[in-house]
Amino acid sequence: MQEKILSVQDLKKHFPIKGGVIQRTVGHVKAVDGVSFDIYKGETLGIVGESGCGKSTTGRAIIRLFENSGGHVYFKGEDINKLSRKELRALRPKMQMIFQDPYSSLNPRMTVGQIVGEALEDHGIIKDKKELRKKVIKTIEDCGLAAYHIDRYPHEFSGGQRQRIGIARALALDPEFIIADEPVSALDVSIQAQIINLLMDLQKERGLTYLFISHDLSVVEHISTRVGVMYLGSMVELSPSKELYKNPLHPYTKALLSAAPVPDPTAKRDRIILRGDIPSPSNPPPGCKFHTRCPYAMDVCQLEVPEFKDRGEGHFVACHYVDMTIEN
Amino acid sequence: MRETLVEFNDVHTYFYTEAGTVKAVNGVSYKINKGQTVGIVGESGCGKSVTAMSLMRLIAEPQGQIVKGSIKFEDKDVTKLSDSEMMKIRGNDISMIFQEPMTSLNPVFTVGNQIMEAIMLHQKLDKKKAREKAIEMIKLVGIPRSEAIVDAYPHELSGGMRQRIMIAMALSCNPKLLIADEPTTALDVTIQAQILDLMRDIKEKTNTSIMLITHDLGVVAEMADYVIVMYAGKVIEEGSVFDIFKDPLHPYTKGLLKSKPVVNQEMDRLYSIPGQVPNPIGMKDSCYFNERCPHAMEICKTKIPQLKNEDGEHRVACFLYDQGVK
Amino acid sequence: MAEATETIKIKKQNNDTIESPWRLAFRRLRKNKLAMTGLFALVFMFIFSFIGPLLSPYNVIQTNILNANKAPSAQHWLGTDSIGRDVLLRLMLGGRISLLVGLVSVSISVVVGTTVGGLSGFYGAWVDNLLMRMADIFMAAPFFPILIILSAVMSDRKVTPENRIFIVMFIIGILSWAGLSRLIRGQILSLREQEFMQAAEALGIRDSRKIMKHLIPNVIPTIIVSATLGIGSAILTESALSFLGLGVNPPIPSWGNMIQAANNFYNLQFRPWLWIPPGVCIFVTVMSINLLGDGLRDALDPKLKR
Amino acid sequence: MRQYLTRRLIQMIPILIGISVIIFGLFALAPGDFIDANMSMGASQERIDELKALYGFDKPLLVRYINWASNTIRGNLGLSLQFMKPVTEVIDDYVWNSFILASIAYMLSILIAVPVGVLSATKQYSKFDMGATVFALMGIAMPSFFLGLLLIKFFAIDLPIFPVSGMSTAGANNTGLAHILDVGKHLILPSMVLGLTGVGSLMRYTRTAMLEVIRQDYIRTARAKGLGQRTVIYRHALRNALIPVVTILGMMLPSLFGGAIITEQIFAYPGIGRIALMSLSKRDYPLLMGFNMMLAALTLLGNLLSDILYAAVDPRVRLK
Amino acid sequence: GCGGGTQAPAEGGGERADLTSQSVDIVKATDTSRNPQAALDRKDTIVIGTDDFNGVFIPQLGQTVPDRQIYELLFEPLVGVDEEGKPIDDAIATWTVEDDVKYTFTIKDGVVFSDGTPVTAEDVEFSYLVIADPTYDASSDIGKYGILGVDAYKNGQADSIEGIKVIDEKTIEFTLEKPNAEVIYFFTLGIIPKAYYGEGYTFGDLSSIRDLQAKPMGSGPYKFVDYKEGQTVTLVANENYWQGTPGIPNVIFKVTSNATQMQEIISGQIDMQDITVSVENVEQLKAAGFVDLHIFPTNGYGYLGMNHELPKFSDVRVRQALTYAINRKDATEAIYGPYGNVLNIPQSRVSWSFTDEGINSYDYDLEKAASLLDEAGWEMGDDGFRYKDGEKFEIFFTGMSDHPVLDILLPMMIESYKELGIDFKVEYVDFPTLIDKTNNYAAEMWFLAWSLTPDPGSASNVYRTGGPQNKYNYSNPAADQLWIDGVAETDFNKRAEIYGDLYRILNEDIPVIIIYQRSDMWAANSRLENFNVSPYRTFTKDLWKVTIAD
Ligand SMILES: Nc1ncnc2c1ncn2[C@@H]1O[C@H](COP(=O)(O)OP(=O)(O)OP(=O)(O)O)[C@@H](O)[C@H]1O
Ligand SMILES: Nc1ncnc2c1ncn2[C@@H]1O[C@H](COP(=O)(O)OP(=O)(O)OP(=O)(O)O)[C@@H](O)[C@H]1O
Ligand SMILES: [Mg+2]
Ligand SMILES: [Mg+2]
Ligand code: NI
Repeated sequence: MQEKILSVQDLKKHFPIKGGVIQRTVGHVKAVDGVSFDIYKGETLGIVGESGCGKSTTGRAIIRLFENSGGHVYFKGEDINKLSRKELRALRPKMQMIFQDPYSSLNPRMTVGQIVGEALEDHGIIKDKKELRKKVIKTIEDCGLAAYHIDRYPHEFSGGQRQRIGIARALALDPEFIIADEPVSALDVSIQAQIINLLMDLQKERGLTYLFISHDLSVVEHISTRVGVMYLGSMVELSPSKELYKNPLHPYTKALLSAAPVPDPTAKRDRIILRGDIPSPSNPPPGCKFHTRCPYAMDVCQLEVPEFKDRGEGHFVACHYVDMTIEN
Repeated sequence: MRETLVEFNDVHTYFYTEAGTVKAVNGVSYKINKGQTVGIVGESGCGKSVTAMSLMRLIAEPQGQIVKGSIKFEDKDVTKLSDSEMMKIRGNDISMIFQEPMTSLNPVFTVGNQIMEAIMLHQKLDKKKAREKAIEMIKLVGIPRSEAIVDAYPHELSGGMRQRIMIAMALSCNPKLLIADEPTTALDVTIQAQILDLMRDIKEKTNTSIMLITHDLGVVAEMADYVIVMYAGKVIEEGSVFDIFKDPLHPYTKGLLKSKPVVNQEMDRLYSIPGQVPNPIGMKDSCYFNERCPHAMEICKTKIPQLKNEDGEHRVACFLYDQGVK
Repeated sequence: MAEATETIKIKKQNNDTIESPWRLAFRRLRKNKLAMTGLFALVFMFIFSFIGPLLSPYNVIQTNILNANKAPSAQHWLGTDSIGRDVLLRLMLGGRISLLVGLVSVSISVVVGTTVGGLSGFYGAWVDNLLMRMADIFMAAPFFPILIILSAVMSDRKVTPENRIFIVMFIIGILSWAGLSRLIRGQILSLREQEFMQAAEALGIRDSRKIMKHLIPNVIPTIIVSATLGIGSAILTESALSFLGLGVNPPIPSWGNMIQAANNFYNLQFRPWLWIPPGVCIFVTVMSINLLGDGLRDALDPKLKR
Repeated sequence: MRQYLTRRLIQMIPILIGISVIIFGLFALAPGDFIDANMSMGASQERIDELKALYGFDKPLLVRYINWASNTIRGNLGLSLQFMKPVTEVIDDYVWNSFILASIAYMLSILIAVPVGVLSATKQYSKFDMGATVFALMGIAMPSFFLGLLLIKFFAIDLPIFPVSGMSTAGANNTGLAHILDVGKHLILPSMVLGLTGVGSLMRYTRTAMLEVIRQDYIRTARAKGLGQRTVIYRHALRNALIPVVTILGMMLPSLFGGAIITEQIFAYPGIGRIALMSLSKRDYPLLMGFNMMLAALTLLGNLLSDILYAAVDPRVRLK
Repeated sequence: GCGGGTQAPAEGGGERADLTSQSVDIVKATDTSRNPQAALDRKDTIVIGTDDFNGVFIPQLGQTVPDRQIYELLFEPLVGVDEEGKPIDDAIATWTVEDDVKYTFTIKDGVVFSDGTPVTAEDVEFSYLVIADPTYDASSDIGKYGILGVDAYKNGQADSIEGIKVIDEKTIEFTLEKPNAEVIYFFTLGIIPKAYYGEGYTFGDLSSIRDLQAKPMGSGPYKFVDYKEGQTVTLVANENYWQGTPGIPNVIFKVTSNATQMQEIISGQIDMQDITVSVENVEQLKAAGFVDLHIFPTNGYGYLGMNHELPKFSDVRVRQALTYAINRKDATEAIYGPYGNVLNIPQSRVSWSFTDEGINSYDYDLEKAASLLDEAGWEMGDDGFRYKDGEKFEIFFTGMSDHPVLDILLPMMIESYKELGIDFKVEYVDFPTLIDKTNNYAAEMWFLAWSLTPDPGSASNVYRTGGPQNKYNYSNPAADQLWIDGVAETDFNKRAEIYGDLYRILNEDIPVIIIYQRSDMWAANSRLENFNVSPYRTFTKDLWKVTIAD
């Protein structure tokens, strides 16, 4: 079996909701509510799911940008949450994150060169200043920016260019594991392709591992070894990529795939429209969280939480309807 | 033919920086008709957002300036309007969904507050009604627990939620023109579909024109009537959505279409246009794409190609289609 | 379509290294005319104060009752004071004290205030609580009694006037950092929640660097305002301290205690040469620091390249 | 939040005790005592010793502190040595006058400083901005006694429309509205002095903070909504620029009650500032202790208030 | 006050009258038509500017000048003081002295408190019992005159003071252990009504009297109306006053500030105030045209103290040299102009005990100073400083901060002492700190001012060996004897001779370097008639005679 680089077990992150003038906690947003998965060395785990279902939160919790509310994250067997600040710092260069919001994650008072080169300098990876500059230029060029961009400030860039700065910042450190939160959403398809190719090349060369969060199903399909589908803070389906796209089991996954737009103005679409109220993460429905919008909802769905079960060949799904259809 | 709502006429918007002048928009001309959805695609950094911002007159001065050209909005040249006249147009006649949802929301006001503000200003509703409307808009863009979310601050929302708040804000006032700068990048496809439906609805109901800036060719294909392709601050091809997708002319457009991965279609490596976007500072007179173009000719290095009518509405700026050159 | 035919300047760049935000700022500062005017004025004030007295034909300790309270004339360009000393000479000598007091005490307060505010805002939790409670104590401790005790101690120790002024600078600095630290902390509390700080954390940037390179440049405008204001008030505070026996002692003048001459209707109305010059000097100093500070702020503000 | 408040308030107790020890210690260490500073120098040595015993100056420091502290806890701050009256009464006699003056002055300075600071920022490097800068810095380079005398000269002597000093016309037994008007007339000059000298710094802080904010993206969004310049600036931008302003306002709380020594001195205004200075030069310890403890408590409260306001002003700030 | 007067950071100025003149110099207004409307509008009221009150308006307890101004108008003593500082019987009693130890006072007829009740001997006794209370903590010192039985009373061994005896309703007798010339001034204490203040008073607890400190009632020409803290004290004429109803119905005391008091007079907001005298101030007040100036020598002098315990100051030649080396004339001129005089003995030149016979005036003379120092063994070194036994002549001067005299005096001293070869270093501390330092003999040289009481004998505390205020460690047995003789003698002419001899010794010995006696000035609106003030007689004594001109 492959080496497990990351193991997430029953990860939870609840944000308190403050209310009133005196800011009392009136409830919790269960942004991530018991997510478990493993990532193996050299693979890409794609995560798709509804907006606000906790993908970014999962990513941040994994690299411990905030303390999680429950569960464990093991990176190469070490419990991330038990590390001291110093140990964590030492680990940082090995696991990097590309942030979803490119602009706000860039310090407005630093040039691209500083942003991208800083960590290299700070971790003492490259000490020579000229070399540092060379490395930074190389990295940003890999990411589709040009050398002349190095002394510019974030606000002087277009949205896509900013996103590439964020990517370059993460890649500069030569990490082993990258959480890429919507890394290509603001890029035009050509550059998107360039970046994806770059990521995949790096993966091949250095055995990089990715957690790839995206809404673009085609991109996810292309890059991922396996894909997880999240819904309202939980993982509802997890499967090898090809399998998932060919044979989606969970009704939410099916709806998702059917909604993907096709770059063909004449194409006919056969979209599954999800009806019903979108439930709130602070007060998720009992039983299967999807039952309020599920076309196949049954009585049992309202009562019991479906088990996240392997349907063979590592195709996991949590759905009573699937349970039933497969058994019959 | 339908009435023209907006007409860009040879717009140049430059940024004066320490390193030199960045010619972000360098002679852009096109029209948006009433009720039409115009998709704008192009290389990242080619000036799409700046063009839109020029129309809104929201370029960060004093570094950024519209140095040349005119932008007609319903007979008025917005480049010449006074600030107060411009104020009346913004938010009311033209509203805009910004590309950066996090930084574009004021961190110290609740999102509800920020939506209500525009409603109260332009629709003259009282606070209570405006709040109801805001909640309704939040619901419309598919955010759950809208009653609670109105009172949430931007930093408490996920990326997609923020983006939808921006959309709700822009849609709340039934503008004549909606500028949507990458409106759905942070949204999952089901919600994207929902938002696109919503935009279509509104467009149909109020005959709104939409200027849709996006990289998602799928979205363009689905939404746009007409497509403008930009490269390095210039329009290099324009045409109806069918023309562009079925019969792309410019080598850049072709490359773009080729780069897109498609679901259930296997390939080892994605195609990407080779080379780099030229440095927008100090560009020479040439076709800016020449260095990356597989069909580059001598003339491409010395002359700037003009947008020419190839057939009907479909126009392209490329010497390959230039009669004289051919 | 008109073509882009204008020639565009491509400025030479430093292409070898990545400059730190500070270096970059200073490079840009040099191009700012107003800031350079400020620098020039400040340098002038220094030359005026430190070299000027050497050129004066007069002497600080020389008094001349017969020539007291004379309006400006060819012999005494700025007139004479109540015991016939040359005002110009006193003004120049006063500058030595006042410039030093202003700059040194403000530097102390800025360094301490920024460090404390930075640490406190950045770490939050108990560090914040501890440091801010410390600041509370500094702010709540009564200013005057401390100074009286200090003056008594210095008097017992027979501290010489020259050393005394250093202690005074130190004291003004130490007693004024608390406000600045609160200001800085307040902003950092908000800054550190921003996403770029999370990004820095994800990169594993060292804390000291996060504070110095990420946070401080973002609060520099506040520091600058506080420093400009601080210099003016330190110069005036020095004279208030002489009231408690802590300021400079005769025959050494300072701008602050020269301007005290205006604390009297007669001088205010009829002997403007006694108080206008020190007033103008304080103003010029504060103004030049302000111009320099504004320039530095602009230099650090990437959105404001002019 | 409630927890935070309770915790902070509880934390104030040891800090106040600490400060009281510091203040007491400082006063005990300060050379000279009330007898030295005030008594007739011709008094015999026996009489001086007798007096020091009567005032308790001969007791050990710790005993004196414990006496003082136990009385203070019971709300008894002791007898002012110079006024021969309970300290609380003396403070009560004067502090409200100071409060009225300071609150008018601060109102004035906020009303001037904030809008001018905002305008300066929106029109950075314009003539207006330059003028405001020069004005602000002149205020900093100008001692308040100077401004006070200048105003008295113009408005009380040359153009006698305002009284020179005091808080009400001597001997005029006005009541009701007439009294308020009379007091108002007396307050104009001192509050101008106090207000104007404070304007400069508040204005500069406002300006800088605004300069930061007005170039943010969300300001662009506000503009895109079609909001007027005023709304954009005063609602969207100012609110984000408030953190430093709030800090300064919090720091102003103690000075609201602390009296403005120089201004009160020049205008012979019956405020606590001059009394405090007087009690310092006369070494009236009980009064000084009481006064300084009051200020210390107010300082802590002011800082607590601004900490709470941070969270109100900027929701991203979390109180922990 | 008593003793050598109060040590104070003295300011102000005076008229350089010729030394023999004791008169008050009055500069009359020149153009009364310029009297501002604000003043003219106050037809039956005058406003007097003053410093901050402490609100203790009882003669026994009050300690500051503003409070005293009030209680002097509300209460009257047994004995008055004339312009020369001699006791006179223009107060509420007449008296006889037996054997120099027994003083019998008879209260004049018709003297009543403002509530109409007559002033009796019991009230007088009560007024003195209060200050003999063991918890009495204000400035009077009943212990120092040798009144019989004071200690016994204080200790609680006696119910009354043996030496204070009520003879009948109007007569009271004070008996001393031995003659004491100073005691007559002890009877200038105001008399308070026992019926009013004695209610609730018990031995050892003054709180009931304290409670009434801001609601005073006495026999003076004015009655108390109200006190606004920090602002005003309002008084109204006492129609029961035994010398007749005062000329001005209402008197208001208003707190003013040093910086602006002159502007208040000029703008007519106050009618009178004592104002620091200086050439500039006089000039401005004269220019106003409607202000009368009363300028007279201050009861006090400014001096430089030295610690004689230090070897350098123990040599009288050095002290003399240091005196010669100060240009006191120019300094005084620069500080006070014509309103200050160089003084050579510790007595006001208007006092009956003043003399200038055989007094050395120590005129500025650096050469003489240098030769005196040479004589004393302080040799000039190569570096321009003097040395003796290898020790450099250094003086560490402790000044009181923010003092206008020092601003001028010190630079001049620095200059001439430098020339003399003395390294003169200066530091400032605040007033109480300075007092503390001198009390602990921790200062080398310093500047202070003494204010004087009418009786010259009280200065013995300052200059006799071991005197409580002798912070200089000055000692001269011959002088000590003269101090004793001076107080034991009650005849003014004989006393004047004794003090003359004493002053000559002090003039020779230079225990302290006396610099100047300045002047005081009262500025009064010219509409006030019969205004009268002199060095020993405060304006309150005769205020009841003042009227407002139309
Ligand atoms: N304030 C600025 N100063 C300097 N250059 C700028 C500034 N703003 C934008 N630019 C430059 O202008 C060009 C066009 O930017 P624009 O934001 O319009 O691109 P875009 O087409 O919207 O790209 P994207 O799809 O990535 O958002 C870019 O090269 C960018 O670097
Ligand atoms: N700081 C916070 N405070 C309170 N709630 C938060 C906070 N951050 C995130 N949330 C909530 O947590 C949920 C999950 O957010 P998250 O950002 O993980 O979503 P996401 O899956 O990344 O969505 P998207 O695709 O739109 O980015 C959302 O409901 C959001 O409102
Ligand atoms: Mg996200
Ligand atoms: Mg863009
Ligand atoms: Ni053109």
